[in-house]
This record gives sequence, C-alpha cells and structure tokens, in this order.
Amino acid sequence: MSTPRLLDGPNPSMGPERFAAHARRLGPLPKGGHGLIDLLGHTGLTGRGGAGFPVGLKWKAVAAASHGAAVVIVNGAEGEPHSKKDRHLMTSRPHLILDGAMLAATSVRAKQVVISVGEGHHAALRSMTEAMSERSEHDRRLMRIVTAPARYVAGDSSATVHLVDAGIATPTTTPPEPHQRGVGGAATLVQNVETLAHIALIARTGAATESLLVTVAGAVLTPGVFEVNLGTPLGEAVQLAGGPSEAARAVLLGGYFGRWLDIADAWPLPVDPHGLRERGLSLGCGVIGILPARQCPVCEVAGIMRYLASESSAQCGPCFFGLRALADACTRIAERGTDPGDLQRLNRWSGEVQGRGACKHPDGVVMFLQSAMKTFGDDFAHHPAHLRRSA
Amino acid sequence: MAFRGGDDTYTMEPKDTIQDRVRARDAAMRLLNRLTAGAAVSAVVGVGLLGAIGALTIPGTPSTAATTTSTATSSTSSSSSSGLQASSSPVSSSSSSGVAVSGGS
Amino acid sequence: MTRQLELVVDRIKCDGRGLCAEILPERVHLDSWGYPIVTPGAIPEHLTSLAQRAVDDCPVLALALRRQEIQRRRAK
Amino acid sequence: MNDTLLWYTTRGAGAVSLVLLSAVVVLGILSVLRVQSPSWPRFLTVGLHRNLALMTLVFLALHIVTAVVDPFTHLGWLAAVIPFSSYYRTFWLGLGTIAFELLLAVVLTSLVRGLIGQVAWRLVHWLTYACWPFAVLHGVGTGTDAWSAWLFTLQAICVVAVLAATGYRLLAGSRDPLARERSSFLAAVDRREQR
Repeated sequence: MSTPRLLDGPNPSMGPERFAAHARRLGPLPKGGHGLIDLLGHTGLTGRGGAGFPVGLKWKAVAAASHGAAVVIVNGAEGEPHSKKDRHLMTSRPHLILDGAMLAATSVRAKQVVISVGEGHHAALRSMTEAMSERSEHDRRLMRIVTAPARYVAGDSSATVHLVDAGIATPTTTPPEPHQRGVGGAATLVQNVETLAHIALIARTGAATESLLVTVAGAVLTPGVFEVNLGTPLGEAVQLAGGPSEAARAVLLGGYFGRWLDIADAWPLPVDPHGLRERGLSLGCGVIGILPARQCPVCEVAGIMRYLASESSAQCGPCFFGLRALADACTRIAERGTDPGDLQRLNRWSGEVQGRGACKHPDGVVMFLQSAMKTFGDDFAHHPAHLRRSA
Repeated sequence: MAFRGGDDTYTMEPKDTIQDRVRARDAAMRLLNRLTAGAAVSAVVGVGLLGAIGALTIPGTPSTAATTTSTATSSTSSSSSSGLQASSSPVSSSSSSGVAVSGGS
Repeated sequence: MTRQLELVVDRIKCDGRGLCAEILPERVHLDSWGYPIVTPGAIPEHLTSLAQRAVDDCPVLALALRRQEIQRRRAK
Repeated sequence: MNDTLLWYTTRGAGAVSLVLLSAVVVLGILSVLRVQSPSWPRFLTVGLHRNLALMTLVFLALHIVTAVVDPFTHLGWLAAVIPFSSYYRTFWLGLGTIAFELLLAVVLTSLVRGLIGQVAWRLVHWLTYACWPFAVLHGVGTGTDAWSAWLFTLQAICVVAVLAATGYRLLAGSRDPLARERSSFLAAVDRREQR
C-alpha cells in the first residue's frame, strides 16, 4: 500500500471535499496525545510555512507549557506573493487541515483553535468556514476564524499571535516566543496549514508522508500548485508545470526569503527539506520561481527588494531604514548602472541590518540579496545603465 | 524626513575612535556632576537670597513670634489670615539671619 | 559565572535616541541610521555600572541587562 | 527657633523649587526633542533632568516642612497632604498640595520605571503638564504680597521658558524618525474594527 498523499481523492478543482466524503475516504481520526508528539518527532516532520522548524520539538514545548490552556493557531495567512499552496489546500482539503488542528489541540491540551486565513483568499475562507460548520459540536466550540491582512510580515508567528490577541498583525519582540507565551499569555502553537494536513495523514498511518506541496511560478507553461514526492529532482517538479515556457536563467527556491540558484545547479536538486538543508539550502514555503533568460536579474532583484523594503512594518529602525537603503542602492544599480560604491554599500549595509529586527524580516531579505549577488555576481558587477524593464 | 541612505553615508566609517568617544563620555559625566553641584549650591544660596529679598521688601510693622503663636491658638480662618498681614517681621535682623541659616543648611 | 551580564536591545521599543552609545561607547555604537549596534558577549566587570546607567537612562526603556545563561539555554 | 526665619525659608525654598521644577520641565522637553551638540551629549540632558528633579523634591520638602512647622501659619500636617484642607489661604495652598502630590507621583514612578513599564510611566509623566501650572498658580496666589516684583520676575522667566519649550515641542512634532511610517503601516494591518 502506498503512502497517502495530501491531494488524494477527488480532483482539487472540484472544490472542497465535504466532511462525509473525507471521513469515508480516510476513516476516523485517531486520538492525539504524547504518542503522536513522539511519532512526529520520529518522522522528522518540519514546518511547511517557511521556517522549517521541527514539529515534534515545537509540540513538545507547547505541551510542556500548556497547563491545559494552550492555543493552536492554524496559519493560513500565506503572505508570500508567489505561494498558492496554502489556499489551494484550504479550498480543496479543508478537513485534512481541521483534522490536524484537532490533533494538535488534543496533543497540546489546547482550549482554543484559531484559524487565520489570508484576507482576500475568498475561496479558502469560504471553504474553511463551511468545513468548520460540518464538524462536531465539540470541534466547533473550540474553533474560530480570523482573517489576516495581506502583508508579508503578517505570516510571522508573533504577528499571528498579535493579530489574534489585539487585531494588529505586526510582529512583536521575542522572547517570549509564542510557544512560551502567546495568545492571552497562554502557550501557543502556530502551525502552517500544510503541516497540519501532513499530521492528519501521519496520525492515521503512523508513518511519515512522502510528498509535499510546491508552487511553481514564473516562466513556466502552467504555473500552479503541485504535490511532488520527496526527493523528486527539482527539474522534474518544474516539468509538472509544463516546464519552462522559454529559456530559463535561474531559480528562486523557497520564495522571497529563499535563495537564487543557477538553473543548471538547481535542476538536479532534490525537493526535500532535509536534503536541501544538508546542502545549506531551504525549501522555505515551497515556491519554485523560474527566472527567464531574457529578463535582467538585477532589475528583477531590485524590484523584489523594493517590495520587501515596503513590507517592513516600520517598527524596528535598522529594518525599515536599512532595507530601504539596500533597495535604493539596488535600484540605482538597475537604473543607472553599476557603481562600485553602491556594491560596497550593499555589502556593508547587509552586515548592519542582519539580526537587528524583532522578527526575521531583515534577515530573510539580506539572505535573499546576498544569494542574488552571489548567483548574479557578474550582472551586478557590470550592469549597464538601463531603465527597468516593465514587469 | 531624516532618511539617510544617500552617498553621504558611504564614507561614514566611524570618524571617532572608541577612545575619543570614551573621553567625550567622561568629560560629559564630569560636566554633569559639576552642573548638578552648581545647581545645588545656587539653589541653597537662592533660598537664602530669596528669603532675604522677601524679608527686605516686605514693609510693615515688626511682629514677634509671641504674637503669632498667640493668634495661632485662638485662630479662626479670618484671624489667621489677618494675622499674616500683621506678622510681617523685622526687616534687617531676619534678613541677615536668613542668609546665615541657608548657608549652613 | 552567575554575573555574566549581556546587553540586549528591544528593537521595537528602540527609537534611536542614541544615549546608550554615548554612555557606553565601549560596547555600543550607532549604525548608519542612528540605531544601536551592541557588541555581543558578556559585559566586563568594570563596565557593569555604566551598562546599568545606559539601561536606566534609555528614554524608551529599550535596553536591558540579561543574565547570559538564560540566553544560552534558549538558544539551545 | 525664630519663626520668621522659618517663614522666609518657606518662601525662599518655594521660589527655588519653582525655578528648579521649571528647569526640569524644560530639560525634559529638550530631551524629547533630542537636543545635542558635540560637547553636550543627549545623556547629559537626561541626567541633569533627573538630578534636578530629585533636587526639586528636596527643596520642596524644605518648603513644606518649614511651612508646616511654622506655628504662625498654623497649617498642620494634614494640609500638606489633603488639598484645600487648610484654613490659611485654602484655595491657593490647595493648589500647592496638588502640585506636590503630582510631582511626587511623577518622580516616584520614574524611580521604578523598570517595574511599572514604559506605558504606565509615560502616562503618569504626562501629569507634569498639570503639576507645573498648579505650582505656578500656587506661587502666584500665595506669594504675591509685597515682594511681588522679584517673585513676579522669577515666575515670568519660568513661565516664558516652559511655554516656549512646550510650544516648540508641539510645533516640532514627533522626533521618532519612524513615527509616520509606523502609524501608516499599523493602519494597514489593524483589524480591530472588523471583529
């Protein structure tokens, strides 16, 4: 018998799987508890929201601090611009997510489950709301839904806690981490929706899942969300999206906090969080972005840098001013051509900004920029003066 | 807005060494102590001086402590306030003693 | 060992007044935008009173002296 | 002890307290405005602000103690604590009592700022703007007998200095370089109304 996959069952395009069909297909939900936490530790499952934190460790920490009053936040904010897999899962397999959420609630002894859906993800919100109404009285009493503003930092776990607590989706100073002191001061488990769906399957089979969701975006024939087997070469995953639509230059792996890779280096890489981590890479939130050869990488990077700088919540000075300065320097290189001074400034400011925010936003942006300057070193060193090609 | 990201910041390697900044800090700490001490002395002198000015500039008949205490024992609100008017004290003697006391305190 | 203190900045509270860099230049300098960069590591004995002064004088209470062991345990 | 000496000390200490308090207020505003120069680092403003504030309390104590023990005014200790409870110049003295208590609250909360937190401390610190006018009015109401020219000049200087500093602070707006961006981002992610 093969390992079940997240998108088994009816075609996802047919909309949300109803509770009756879901229960018939997968059978009853086993009980959560210490056994499940241990099992998750053994399977080595890591979070699929981007940070890739080991799930077993996180659950253990929340369970230890719970005192029967913990809170589970189901994170479906999906603020990453190119990622679509969370809303895809929410619109097609809502009960897999809710199963995972209930398992989390019993395992960490939570008295509240809050489902955070990105604002504007209307289909996902509708699907989750309907799915919630199909659950048992007991489940429904625990759960509620909030909408998260469509901002990049709103997906940060402390921002999610802040949203549930005060209605303001900005990151807060850590420590205390949410798993120590989160919503209303209670230990809080913030878990991505895909991670919870995996857990719903792992709890039933007692074994690790062997697939995951990726969003293939950029210069491919049919961009979209695909479920790929762990270890699939990245090139094959891109083929699921019809392959590159034109000559491809590079891959942005893991979204805007990810890394740029030359297409030749990227193609054989395994799509597998652990395998990538061994290579010093990260699958992040599972976005595989293809940059076409005709597009200037420097101009592309400058555009993304401007976006990321504007997504700073302006709470921490080094992040706000630093990212803006970095984005401006990138833009100057893109528009007026390379200036050795600007290159030096990019390096110096990157060092000044790193590690100096309350959340990881500045660190993620600096990592993105540094990988870009490494992968596109020649382009940055010899960029001609030209106006940004219209995106 | 004071957003510095332009060319001026490029050469902004710290011009002052740590030693320079430590020296500036120590000098400012000394200045702070001197200013505080100076303020304390001026304040003490000020109490005496202003007390003296008060004594010098209040005209009227000298009244002794005995009269004030006697009004106090039988005081009503009106008598005490009228007592104030009358109680303006001897000019020269109290002013000098006021200064002396403040200097000692 | 128990007196290993470390200076930490609450980045959200900090609004770049810069008093800490004036008071404790040995351990704090300002970045290009006026926000403090703290030298990592334990505060040496002879600087603890100045570090405490920097903490007390921060107008927005964004500085704190933390015991280092706590930090290390959390990092693990 | 010479009662008239007490009386003059009361007045002298009161006037000095007002001058000190005004200086403290001005220094506080200057520190918010981030005033500095190469030889005047910002911690100097803050340090002086704190030292003079503590000094103000000392001279205020002198002012109050000498006033209370002065048998002539017949104040009693209660009048120093409960506003408008004295027979002597009930109203003007009451203002002084209020100003003293507000100042005490401001200074004491400042001493334990780390314990009560920045938000609570700041709220109490705003009381300064109530404390100072009460102190001035108290000085005007109780102090303008015959030596008014001197006291008036002194008070005028204090009032002009504090009003100028306050006015400048109002006009200057926030000195937090992030204030505008922060509030606009907050407005974008604030969902409190919805729920």
